[in-house]
Amino acid sequence: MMYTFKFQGDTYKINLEEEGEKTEVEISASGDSTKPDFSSGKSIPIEFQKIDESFYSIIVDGRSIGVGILKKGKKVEVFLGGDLYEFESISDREREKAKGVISGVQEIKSPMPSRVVKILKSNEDVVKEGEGIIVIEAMKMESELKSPIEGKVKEVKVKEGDAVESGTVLVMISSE
Amino acid sequence: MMYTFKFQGDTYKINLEEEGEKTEVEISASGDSTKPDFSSGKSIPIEFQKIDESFYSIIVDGRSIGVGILKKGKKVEVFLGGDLYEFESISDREREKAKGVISGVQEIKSPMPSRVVKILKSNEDVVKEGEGIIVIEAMKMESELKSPIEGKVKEVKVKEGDAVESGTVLVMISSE
Amino acid sequence: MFNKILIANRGEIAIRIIRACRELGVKTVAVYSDADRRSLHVAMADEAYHIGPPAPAESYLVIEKIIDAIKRSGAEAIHPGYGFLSENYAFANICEKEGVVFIGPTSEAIRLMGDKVTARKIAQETKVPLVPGSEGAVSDVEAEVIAKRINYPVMVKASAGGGGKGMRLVRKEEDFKSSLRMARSEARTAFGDESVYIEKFIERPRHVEIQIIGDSYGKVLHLFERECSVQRRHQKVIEESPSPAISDATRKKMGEVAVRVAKAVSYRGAGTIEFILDQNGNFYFLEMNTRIQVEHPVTEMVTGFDIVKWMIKIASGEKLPFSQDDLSIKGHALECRVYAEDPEKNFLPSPGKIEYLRTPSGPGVRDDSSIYNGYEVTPFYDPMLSKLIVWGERREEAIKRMSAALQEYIVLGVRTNIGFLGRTMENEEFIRGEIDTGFIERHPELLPPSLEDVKPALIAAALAMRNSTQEIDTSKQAPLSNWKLLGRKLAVSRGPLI
Amino acid sequence: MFNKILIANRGEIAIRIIRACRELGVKTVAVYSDADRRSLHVAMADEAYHIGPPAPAESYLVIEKIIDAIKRSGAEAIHPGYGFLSENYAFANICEKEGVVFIGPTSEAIRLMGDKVTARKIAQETKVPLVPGSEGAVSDVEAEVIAKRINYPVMVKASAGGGGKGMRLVRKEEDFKSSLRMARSEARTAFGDESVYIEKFIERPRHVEIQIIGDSYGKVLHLFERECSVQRRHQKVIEESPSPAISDATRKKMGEVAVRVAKAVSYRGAGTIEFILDQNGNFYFLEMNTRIQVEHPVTEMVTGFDIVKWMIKIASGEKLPFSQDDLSIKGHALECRVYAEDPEKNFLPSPGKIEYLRTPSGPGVRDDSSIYNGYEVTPFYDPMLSKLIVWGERREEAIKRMSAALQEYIVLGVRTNIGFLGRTMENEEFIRGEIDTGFIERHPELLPPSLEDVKPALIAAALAMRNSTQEIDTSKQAPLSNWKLLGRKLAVSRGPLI
Repeated sequence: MMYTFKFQGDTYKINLEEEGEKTEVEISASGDSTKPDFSSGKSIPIEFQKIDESFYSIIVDGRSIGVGILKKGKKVEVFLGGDLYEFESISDREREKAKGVISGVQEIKSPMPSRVVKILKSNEDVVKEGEGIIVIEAMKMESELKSPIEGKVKEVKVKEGDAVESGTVLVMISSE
Repeated sequence: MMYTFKFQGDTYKINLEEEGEKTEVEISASGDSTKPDFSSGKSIPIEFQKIDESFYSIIVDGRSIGVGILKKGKKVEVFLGGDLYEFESISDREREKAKGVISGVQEIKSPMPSRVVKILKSNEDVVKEGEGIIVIEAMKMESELKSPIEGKVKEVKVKEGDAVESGTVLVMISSE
Repeated sequence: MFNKILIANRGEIAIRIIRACRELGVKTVAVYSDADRRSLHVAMADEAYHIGPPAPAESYLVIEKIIDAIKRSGAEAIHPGYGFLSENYAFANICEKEGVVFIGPTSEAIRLMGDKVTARKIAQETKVPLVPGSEGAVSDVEAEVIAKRINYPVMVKASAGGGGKGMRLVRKEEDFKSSLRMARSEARTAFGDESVYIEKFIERPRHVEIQIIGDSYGKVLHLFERECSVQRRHQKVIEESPSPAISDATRKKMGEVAVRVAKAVSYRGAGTIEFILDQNGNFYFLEMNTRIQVEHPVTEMVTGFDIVKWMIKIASGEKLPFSQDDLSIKGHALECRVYAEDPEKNFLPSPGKIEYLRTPSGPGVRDDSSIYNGYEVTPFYDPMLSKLIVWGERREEAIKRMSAALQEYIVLGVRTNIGFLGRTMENEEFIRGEIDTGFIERHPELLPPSLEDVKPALIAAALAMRNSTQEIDTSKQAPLSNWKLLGRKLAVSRGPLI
Repeated sequence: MFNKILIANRGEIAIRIIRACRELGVKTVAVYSDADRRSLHVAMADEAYHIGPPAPAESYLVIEKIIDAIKRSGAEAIHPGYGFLSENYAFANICEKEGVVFIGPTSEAIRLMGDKVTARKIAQETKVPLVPGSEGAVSDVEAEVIAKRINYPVMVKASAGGGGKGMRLVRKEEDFKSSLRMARSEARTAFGDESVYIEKFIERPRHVEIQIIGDSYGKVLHLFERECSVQRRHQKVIEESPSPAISDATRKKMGEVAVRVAKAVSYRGAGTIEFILDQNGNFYFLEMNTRIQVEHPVTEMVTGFDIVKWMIKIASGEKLPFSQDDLSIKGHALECRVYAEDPEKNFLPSPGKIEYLRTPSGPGVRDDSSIYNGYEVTPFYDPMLSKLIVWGERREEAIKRMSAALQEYIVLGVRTNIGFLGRTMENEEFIRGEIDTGFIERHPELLPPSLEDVKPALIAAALAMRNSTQEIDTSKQAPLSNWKLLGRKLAVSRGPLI
């Protein structure tokens, strides 16, 4: 079966097929024995074993990988070699939709529970992409949230001093 | 509520009651500050908090206990101070039964929201104590509910495929 | 020894103190805010008292609440840990008046060293080197004389300054006059005050500090140095002992100087004298921290001296039975602070729930932490998750051990700097010990993950998607049983990375 | 250094070796039986090969399967760990012939020291003290002469003996003749052979061993001693270094003697010479273990010498750069072996699934283990769950630290000896260092839990029952959310224990 993931703006496809089926293969044993080389073309068996709650052992033709995996709905967090990779699984239908251009109204949401320190723009202000819109504070640190698009401030939904939850919509920007 | 446990051949009773009710009390603050003294007679508040999967924090009038607890059916394993205590919980009914007083009509209720998978007995079937009566499914797991007494099936109140709430009476058994 | 100690702190340091108390046979009292009911320090202590809402200003910083908990519990002494009330001399003073032993220096010593100006004066009086410069604001003429005396490069800094405004780096004498003029002009505009002072500019400064410990009988010893140069936004990230930058002679001199400062305020307990070290091995007094430091474990690992236990013993009246010559450094220790933060997003804190945790273990590895599977990293407190400390026979061995230990770490649910720390352990400059406070800024390439692991991670993600589908299909499966892909074949289409 | 090493073992020692290899930059190859697919050593290694069914005789002990895995993986060397093939000279010999480096001594050294009679002969030739006695079977007259020479008490033992039959302890000369007669008579009945030999009886013997390490260039050093007297059924349970029983002079002499034995067989790698120590400080050669010991970490903790890493370095041809004088003991280390067993049921193994695990941490604490939440303790292998090791400045400190660390341990699902170990740390005789191989038998009171914790445990059980009822009632509750009993009251009826 084909799986499609988004990661840092790029789209990756990966095909897992059952033994016996004819497969297009791109994993092989290679010189470096730590990590499988995923670029050449030999068909190889994979073993995937859950060890505990979120720790998995993958054995690819003798090569062993211990990896942390957390699946939350369409998101898959993979922890490997000290880094957390956040993949977003995309169904076929979503990929179709993604081809349409982004427009309309964009929301600036609070990325974590925080407090609104300063609102830099008011309703109807024209803003550029990447321009600072609002400053929030969490864990004793301030962060400026920026506009994802060029457009106009449609609505500021909070005021300075407000305590907001993760995901709260703070400001809406209209692309027009 | 009164809880009864068997431990190494002895029977222990412990009463947990809600605030405001008059309680027979036997826990008190005492000289030793590590462990509450459970023998004298003062009413004190208890706080019980799950920390992770099986680690709990109990605060008894300021005194703190960190304890590992695992409940498997009627068995409760408690790990405290390096030792594992295996308690067996005895329900009121079992104690009643031990005294030989249960009779009349018994109801088999759904212990949680679930789906009726299979009904194993029909009206008027003679059943033994512990005999399977009905199979339900919840959380991807099937459970067989058994007759608590010897008797006859009086009424099956559901049919296969029914979705039932927690506490729904499924079958009535008469001890006749 | 005390019967019972209250710990006016939370997180890993509260647990560190609980462990020390358990070894000393002392009962512990924890305090906790609403956000900390499920914190480990509460479950590990012998007693626990609730002290209010999550915000520190309403709980851990409220002196009356701490004093109240001390009275309710009957604790004889209080350990403040670091942060919160640890350097609050008013609190230490109240403890003294209430007859509760404050595990740390006298309130007077905290007050003296807590004020930067007083601390500098004490340093000066005890002949401790300070960063060369003018004493306060200077005239144009004085400025140039001083700049010449202390030698270029120098900094011209606005007396009323901050945020880099009214600040000028001057590398050569011929540029001085114009730079001075510009600095004054900027200062006037920004602060309405054109006064400036002159300070020697330290190129690639290193942060090196001396751990000291004093008893109540006038003995003060030092436990050698820690190098804490790897910082981000003035926040230490990697610490080590010994410093790879100083000679035995400098080590000895720094230690002596630090002891002198501490003796000047009759210092009792554990404290740290922080220095700036320049590239020529000159060091200058920065400030004194009158409490246990976050990075104390590296000193414990190389000296075998249990600082937290000795703080408690000293507070209970014990004498330090050692002399300076009894103390020595064996091997090398490193500490990495693991933070819930996103190195790729300018180290933005990443609060949230720790959905899964695996911590490193093994020879020479110590993990001081307070987190667990399911722990909620709240926005209320410092986002430090753990201090990973290793010991090795030599620095290179310690670095390799740290690298191996970081490989064992797994944290899901929040972002961490573990990958960044791991890459730092493999950085050639770091390995050669060429570090200073600008190290992280100079190495942005260490922040994002190397992309060579994206593909195996992707395969893991696909397997997980497939696994979860399977789990739904096979509903009879026991919750923890596993499925096998043994014998199955896998293919990846060419992604954009090849 | 090697590129790749195969580890022909499982469990904690396989993980210990993987960690050493990671620090050395060497790739690791794991092997696993069907029962070990989910074991940590498999996930932590760089490669992993399946070698058969769970039974060791069909997997870990099958030489051809190990050799096959070496060939498939291209590993250049093999580390045997302890147990399994580690002291199998035939295996070491095959490795030598196949051109695979066996990380350990030569097959010849294993063969010589593996045979008890040969080992004794070598010890005798190198003037290493042996337990005094006759050389083999003796006549009645010889027996009495020897008994008198080696001094009473003595043991009369059936040459064909075993299981205590035909064995007599003789404390006084006047009892010798009759005891000898009875022993012969018993031996005749039991084994059809009345020959007996005479051996000095060691009262309250202690088990003390010397760790040695040799390189391929003839240098052999010792890393001082470990005391391993606390045993049950000849299985070590608690080990420490240094021994609380020996003087510096004895330590030196034991070390020299051990090096002499090792040099006699041109010993390479890590090995251990085991001695019996009597109550007067006399020691006698017992046997040599030609491999890494389970209890090696206590030596690593006090010497700072990484034995496993050095085994690998030596096998790859490195020279030991130290001299004996460079080595010293700092502080004191203790190891407790945590077993899945039931001390109350004669230490019966307790296989099963580990339903929950919390492991100790903190300064001076090392936990070498291979278990995790959900790990299945199978009946196929040793029921050791972990080795908990602590270091302290002095023995008393190490004991208190161990005690505190054991308090942090939580294991649900299988029975363990953790409570027993904790009580031992509080036992007066143990604290005074008055231990010998009969310690556990002499202290049955340490086996069952003290009943003072039954009541709090009972309350916890009741709260858990109540909690689970609540969880069913409140079906809307999120899976990990918690309920509070805050403000509720509790009462316990008088149980039979008050």
